[in-house]
This record gives sequence, structure tokens and C-alpha cells, in this order.
Amino acid sequence: MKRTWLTFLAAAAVATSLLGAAVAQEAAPVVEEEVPREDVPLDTVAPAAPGALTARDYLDSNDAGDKIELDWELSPDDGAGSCDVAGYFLWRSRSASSPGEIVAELPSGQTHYVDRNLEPGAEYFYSITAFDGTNESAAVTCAPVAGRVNLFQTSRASILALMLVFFGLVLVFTKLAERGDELFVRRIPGLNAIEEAVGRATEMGRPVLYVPGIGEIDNIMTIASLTILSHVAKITARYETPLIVPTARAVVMSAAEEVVKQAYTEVGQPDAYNPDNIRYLSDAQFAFAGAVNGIMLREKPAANLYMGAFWAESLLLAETGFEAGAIQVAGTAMVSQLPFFVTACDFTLMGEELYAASAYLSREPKLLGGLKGSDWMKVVTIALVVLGAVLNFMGFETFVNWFRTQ
Amino acid sequence: MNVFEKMLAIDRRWIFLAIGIAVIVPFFFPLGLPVVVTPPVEHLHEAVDRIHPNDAPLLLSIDYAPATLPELEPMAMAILRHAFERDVNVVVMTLHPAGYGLAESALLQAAEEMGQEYGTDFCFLGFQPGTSAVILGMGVNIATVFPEDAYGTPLSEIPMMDGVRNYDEIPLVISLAGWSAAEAWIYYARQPFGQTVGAGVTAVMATDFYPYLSSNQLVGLLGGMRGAAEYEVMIDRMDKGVQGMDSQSIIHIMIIILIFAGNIAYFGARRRKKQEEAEAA
Amino acid sequence: MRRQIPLALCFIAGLFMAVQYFIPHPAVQNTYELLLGWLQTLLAFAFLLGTVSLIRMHFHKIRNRADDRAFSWVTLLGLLGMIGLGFIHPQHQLPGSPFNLMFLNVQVPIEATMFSLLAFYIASAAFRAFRARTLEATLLLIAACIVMLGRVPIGDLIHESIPAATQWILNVPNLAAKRGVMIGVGLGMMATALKIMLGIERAWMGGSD
Amino acid sequence: MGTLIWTTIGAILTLSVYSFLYKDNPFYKFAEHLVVGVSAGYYLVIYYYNFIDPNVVTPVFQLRLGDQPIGFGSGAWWLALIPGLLGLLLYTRFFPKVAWVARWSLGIYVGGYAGLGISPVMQARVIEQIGANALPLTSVTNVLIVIGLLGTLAYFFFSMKHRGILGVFARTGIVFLMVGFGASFGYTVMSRISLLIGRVSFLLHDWLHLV
Repeated sequence: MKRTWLTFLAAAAVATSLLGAAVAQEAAPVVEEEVPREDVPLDTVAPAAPGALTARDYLDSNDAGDKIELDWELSPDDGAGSCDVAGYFLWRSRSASSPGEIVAELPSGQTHYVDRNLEPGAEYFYSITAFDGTNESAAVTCAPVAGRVNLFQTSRASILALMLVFFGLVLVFTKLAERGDELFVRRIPGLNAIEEAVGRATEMGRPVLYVPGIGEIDNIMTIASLTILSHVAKITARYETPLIVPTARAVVMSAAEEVVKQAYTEVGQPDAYNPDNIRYLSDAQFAFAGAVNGIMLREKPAANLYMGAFWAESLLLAETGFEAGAIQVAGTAMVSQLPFFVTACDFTLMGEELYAASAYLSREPKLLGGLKGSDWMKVVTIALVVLGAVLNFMGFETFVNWFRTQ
Repeated sequence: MNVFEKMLAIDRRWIFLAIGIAVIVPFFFPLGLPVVVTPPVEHLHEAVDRIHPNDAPLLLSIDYAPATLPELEPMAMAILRHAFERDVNVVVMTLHPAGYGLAESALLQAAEEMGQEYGTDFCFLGFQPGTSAVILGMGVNIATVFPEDAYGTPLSEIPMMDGVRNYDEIPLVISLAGWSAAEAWIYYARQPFGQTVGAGVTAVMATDFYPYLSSNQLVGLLGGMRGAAEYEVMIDRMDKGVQGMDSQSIIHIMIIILIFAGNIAYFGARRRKKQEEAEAA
Repeated sequence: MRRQIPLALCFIAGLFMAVQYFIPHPAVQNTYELLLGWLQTLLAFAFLLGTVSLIRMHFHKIRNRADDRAFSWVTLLGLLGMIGLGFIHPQHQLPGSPFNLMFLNVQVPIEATMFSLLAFYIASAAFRAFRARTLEATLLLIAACIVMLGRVPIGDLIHESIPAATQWILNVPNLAAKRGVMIGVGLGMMATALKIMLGIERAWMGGSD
Repeated sequence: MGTLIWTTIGAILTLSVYSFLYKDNPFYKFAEHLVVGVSAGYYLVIYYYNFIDPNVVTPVFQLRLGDQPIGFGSGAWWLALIPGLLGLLLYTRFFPKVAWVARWSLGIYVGGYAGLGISPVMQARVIEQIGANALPLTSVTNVLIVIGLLGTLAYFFFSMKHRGILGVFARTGIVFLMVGFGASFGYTVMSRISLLIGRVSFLLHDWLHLV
């Protein structure tokens, strides 16, 4: 209690001294208004009006035309003259006849403002006045202005350009592949490991666990994982080894059901498909991880395959799987989780290898085309990086700035 | 089985037990290992120090969720204590739907400790959904985004908010977050409005934030529990951050010893095996 | 009908969403917001789908008198209890409401504790898997040890250059590798997205007709 | 009193999960099954109030009653029926004969998100990284970063054998990758231990008031 009082007193003391200093130094009009002193007559002289006001479309060629940028010159009384400008009122109207409403109250010394959330393309009339706390100056107006509604955001041109180059490459190689050109793809280590792991599980008469990550179906890693799942399901169907697929997303579960059912049908084992083994567990990250840990210890799969998007649960799964004595193969493009899979699993498909694996396994020429396109895009990227370094060294900034997007 | 093989075959539950003990013991017997303060923390401390007492407020956005509470709450406590000790006014808000209760409890605890008065020294705005829209909107007018505080009082009736319209009247924003909220403050308050922004993030995220420091988009940065510990050292009030550092130091050293032990055992056992094979042949 | 319509819808939705990024025109942006709302709503409906299969799975277990059916009851009661509290209590998100209390005192502690198991697992993984078998593995191990030391106060005490070394590892080799993976992964993602839109990659449809 | 009961529940559940470190047991199984149920219920309520209610239920009912539109600016109430219908189509998978209809919704969903991702991925993961990496080669550090990036990219070349110059770069790449992985592992340790400290603090301080 005592402390509260002391603090309060100290605060009051500091506040008073600051207040005093402020009044003495600047004769801040706002303070004057709040504490009128009787010996000073009220200010009745309005400050001089601000100088020329200009308004133009903000980000001329980049936005929806709903922002307008305003600049003005300071009032002669702002920081000079009678030195009593407290700030400016910015007025906006849809017609020339009325000043409209105040859209912003700006502090003295400021000469720039961006008015947002306007109706795109509509014409606005702006005016500005200076005020000293009691009086307002005459208004300064400017020509009416309208935001321009743009059809293309030029600051994103580099994105579009590289995108078109990349998609062009992918499509060209896809066409080549369709025509029957042989496309070489290097063998990805770790892919053999998947087959070995499934083989081991069969020998031991124990199930295979396939976790397609906790990403949604719209996550590209999940899609790649489903392609790999189809391959794994065909092997387990042939060996008649149970395949357990726990999922964290309902849509992924339905897609996984379709994929596995189809794979079993294709190898002529439709009856071996057990819908109870494709399970939805929980959307909550650690509830899911906990439940998968339970499966590992209770149903004792001999091979654990983790393919897809994983977050912090990666190590929880991989360490429990190790403790349960399973062979583990992981694959993810989540950079932050790769270290844990690399250390805790027997094999890991790193980063892009996950996508490459899905294309490799499907053996579909069209999918391989995408891989080849990505490779050539990497060549383009390398060239750009080297070029950037060289040009930067030589002092050309424009090139680098082209890559700074909004 | 020789000693190396025994080491390799050790039940990992012994490791778990050792980790458990290493975490619990410093709670009862603190080691008090010295914590060296690094520049990013020092800069944030200075930025809070520059705010005038009982004037324009510090805006503290407590954006963490329960999962990252242990790393980020000590930061919130240290910053709040520092501000309150200097009688700096503080406005607290949250951008995380689960952050409401966490932000409120940290604020009220610090305020009670330091004898601060609601409304005149600090206030709590609560939660608003729509991260980027909230931050952008506050740059224009805080009262349009938060017309009233968390308890239904209009902002105009809160004494300390008098004259506080938007970022122009806020000398510093600090965001404490375990997700992209801290970056959102950089993108939507620092870039368009030139607002001074500081951040406190988890240790995992901290490395991604160093570029913002070097480009001056952040005035200072607290990274993980270590950042909180350093701030506690700066304000000379040790709490959970410094406490945690003891456990952290012990376990980090322990893991390094484990790595070495694992390697010695592995290579020892392998050599032994090779010798045996050579003898057998 | 069965394949063509979904593929066409997929293409149209994908094309629009990709192109809107470059067109700030309000007509396009408003449509974009509308469509985004639809996608989010679809997500919510899909979530319900998961809940239905969760209930079905545990219902089966109980009906088939599985050994651990008692635990299926636990799941079902937890689920129904939470839904009940959420819909009966109108202000379910406010602090102090039963729904919120259940979240904070049941879900949060269990999830947070599961998360914290990682502290134990990280130690056991370090012990059994960090082996200096090859040059690459040795580098991984050394980098990990230096960074670990550089993050705690005791590192400063051992040698003053450790924090600087840590920062260098994070800012130079780590940055280069992360960037490389990021670019590679980014290209893979875009290629896959394009293939999905064009109907080349159709794993999401399952296989048959 | 109420607080004590709730804290005790949280503490018992915390200890139940930790018991898993010793071995799988009924306490862990209880916590595991409970959190699966509770979290499903939690998300269901949250998703309903955040997405289905504002995007479907409220606009349809309110606009029919002639109130102000909420959620959709364009105003036609039937527009809000579309996401609802698409959502319901997902449930056709419970009826094998019409199960394929669910693909219509799925097509929009998968396609929409695939398209949505393309441009931001190009921007954040490719273009900005190239821009950030266009460093003047005036210091050892910058040279190393450029070499590391080129090496890592070379490692992810799939359509050529890793021989010759490509092989050299790929080998360099894997060296950088491993150092990067080691660093990530090392700096994650602190966060994970913080979580454990948090739980221990909850048990010792908030629950038992020992420290």
C-alpha cells in the first residue's frame, strides 16, 4: 500500500516536472487549452494556411486503386513564424462544393499522408487546414484525384516471369516424355530401403505403419506421400502384410482409403484390403503423435514409414519407433524437421527427394517430365545467383532490386 | 559383453531419468551460473529505457499460445516489470485467440507486484482476430480496431489512452510470439508506418530473426529462454529465465557428454569386435 | 462425368487462385476473398467428416467388444462432452467458461506434456544416433555440439569464442544449406501444384474411375 | 477451490503422459484417448463458429430475414449456400454408389489450394532467396554462402548422374547440408528443454507450491 503511494507520488512528481518543462520549452497549445492560465489572453489569431497540397494515386501501377497519397507544404507558422501550429486537419469529400469530413488529424511537422480504404476509381476532393488548438486556418484545396484500378501488379512481374519460364520447362519436358523420350532419373537412396523394410516386416509377420504426415490434402508433401503410399500398398498387398495408415486429417484419410483400396485391387488382392487400418486419429498435433506412439507399441509394426509434412512430432514418432525396434524410413521437405529424421531413422528422403521419389516410383513419364523441368529450373537459379553475385560486385543494383518483390 | 557393449546396450530410461533430475534439481538448488548479456537484448532494454514515464505508452503484444508459454512468459514478466518500475505506461493486447488468458494473467501479476493502477498506468485491450488487418488498422486509429478495452470500457474513458490515437503516439511495440505474429508486426507496423518494433521469439525461431536486426527492422530481440534470462539480468531481477538457464546449461552439457560417450562406446565396441574377428580367423 | 468434372473444377479453381495474385483489381480480389471463404468452409466440413469416422471407429470397437473398448468410451465421452459444452454455453470462448476450462486443463496439459517428451527424446537420439562414422556424420555432430554450447551461458564460460562460432555456423553454412533446400523444395512444390492443376498428378482422387 | 481441482486434473494428466517414458501403461492410454476425444470436440466447435457459422449459416438465415449481410459483401444469400452444398457433397462418400460426387468438392479444394500456393512459393522460396543470395563476392563468408547454395542445389539434381563437376558440387552440398542439420538440431534443444522446464514448473510451483 505504502509502495503504491510512493510510486504514485514519484510518478506525479516526474509528470509535473515534465509538464513544466514541456510548457516552458514549446508552449504546447494542447496543454494550454487544458490548463488555461488567466494572465494569458486567449489566442484568437488563426495560423497561416499550409502551402500547396498535392494528391495522387498511391503505388501508381500496383494496387486496387483504393489508396491516395497526399503531400503538402508546412504552414509558415509551423516551426517558424508565430510557431503555434498544433497540427493539420485533412478533409475529404466526394464533391467540390462541400469540404466533407475530417479523415485524419496530423501532427505538426508532417507533410505526407496515405489515405486508405477508399472506393476504387472514385474521384475525391481533398483539402487541408492548419490549427493551433483554438483556431483553424483557411483551407487549401487541390485538384480532384482518383485511384487507378490496376489489372496487373508490376512489382510482382519477376514472380510471373520466372513462373512462366519454369512452367514452360515443365510442360516441354512432359511433352517430350509423353512422346517417349527416355528420361534418366538417378536412383534415390532410401527408396530401396522402403522395399527392404516392407520385406523385413513380412518375414517377421508384423504390420507396416505408413504415416502420411500431418499436412492437409492441399499440402504438396501430402500429395507426394499419397503417390508413395500407392507404391507401398502394392508391395504389402503382394506380400499380404497388413498396412496401417494413421492420418491427422479427414480428407487425407479418405484419399488414403481410395489409394490403398485401388492398389490392392490392381495387384489382385481386393479382399486383403482392411478399411479399419486406414484411421483418422486427431487433428491436434500431439494428440495425433501420442496416438501413433500407442499404435507403435501395441500393434508392433516392424517397418515405420514417415512420408509427408511433419512438424515437431517427427522426433516423438521416430524415437518411439526406434524403441519399438522397427526399421524406419522417413521423407519430408520440412527443412526444420530433417535433422531429426536424419539422426533417428535408418534412411531419409531429404527435401526434394520426396517429390522425386513419388515421380520415380510412379514411373509415369508425365511425372518424370516435372522432375526434369525442376532440374533445368535449378540451372536457371544457379545462373541467376552467379549473375547476381557478379553484377552486385560490379555495382549494378537494378538486377538485385528486381528480385525484391512486394 | 565388455564395458563398451554394456554402454551401448544401456536402457534409455536411465538417460530419461538423468534428464528429469537435471531439470528438477536447479529448482531447489540454483547454481546461479552467470548470464552474459548480448547486444540484441541490450538494445531492446535500451529502447524500453528511452520511453518517457507516464507518457506515451509501450504497446506489448502478448501473442503466445500455451505451447510456447514456458519460453515466452518470462520475457513478458521481465519487460512488464522493467516498464512498471520506470512508471512507463503499458498497453497490452493479443493477436492469438488462445493468448487472452495468458496475456491477462501476466499483466495483472506484474501490475500487482509493482503497484500499478488499471486505467492510469496500464490497460488490457484483449484479442482481435485477423492479424494483419488488426496491425494495419491500429496504424490509422487504435479505437477503430479496439473500440473498448477487454472489460468493455470505451478507450476514450481510459485516462492513459487520452491522446493516444495511433502508432504516432506509441514509441515502441514489442511482440512476444511463437508464430508469425512477430513478423506480421514488422511487415504491417514497421514497414508502412515506420513504427519501432522489438520482438521476443522462441529459440527455434530466433535465428530466422537475426536478418531483421541487421536491417534495423527490429530494434531488439529476445531469443528463447536465454533472451528472457539476459533481460532479467539487465533489470537485476532474476526469475524463471535465469532459473531455467541452470537446467539448460546442465542438460546441454549432458547431451554433449552423451554424444561423446555414445561414440566412445560405439568405436570401442567396434574395435573389440574386429579384434575378435581377426582372432577367430 | 466421374473424372472430368472434378479435374475441370480443380483446374479452374487452381488457375484463378494462381492468377489473382497478380491482379489487384477489386472485382478479382473480391471474388478471391469469396472463394477463400468457401475453401475454409470446406475445410470445416471436412473436419466434421473426420469426427464422424472417429466416432464410427470407436463405436465399432465397443460393439465388437474389443479388449481396450473402455478407452474408446473415454474418447467418445471426451468428444461428446466438449461438443456439448461448446454449443450449450453460448460464450464458450470466454475465460472461465466450462469449455475453456476443459481446453486449458485437459487438452493443453496433455498436449504440452507430449510436446515436452521431446526433451528426453532429443537426448536419447543424440546418444544412440550421433556417430562419427563418416565425414558428413562427424560434421553434423561437431556442428550440433558447438551450437548447443553457444546457446547456454556455460558456453561463454568455457571459451569466449563459442557464441561467435555458433553465430557463424548458423549464418553461413546453415543459411546456405537451408536456402538450397528451400529453393529445391519450392520448385518441387510448384511443379507438383502445376501437375495437380493439369490433372497429371491425381493421387487425391484415389485410383479407380 | 475450483482452481485447485482443475490444476490437480492437469497435474494428474501431466504425470500420466510422463509415465509413458517408463513404459506404455493404462494411465498413458487414458490420457491419449481422452485428448483425442477432447481435441476433436474442441476443433469441431471452433471450426463451426469460425467458418461454417459466418460463411454459411449466418448469411443464409440473416439475409433471408432481410438483415445486413455478414461475411459476404456481394449480398446474394444463395451464394452462401454454395460452400454449404460443396461441404455436404463430401459426405457422399458414406454412400458407395454416389461416393464419386465427393470428388467435385475435393477438386475445388485441392485445385484451389494448389493454385493459391504457387505464386507465394515462387516469391518466398525462390525469388527472394535468389535476391538475398546475390551477394558481392568480396568476403570469404559471402563466397562460402554462394558455394554452399550452389552445392546444395547440385545435390538435388535428379536427372543426371553425380559425376565430374556435378559430383564435386553435390559432395560439397552434402557437407553443407550436414552442418546445417547439426546446427538445427543443436539450436532446437533449448526450446525443447524450455518446454520440459515449463511442465516441471507447473507441477512444482503451480500445483504443489514447493518452489
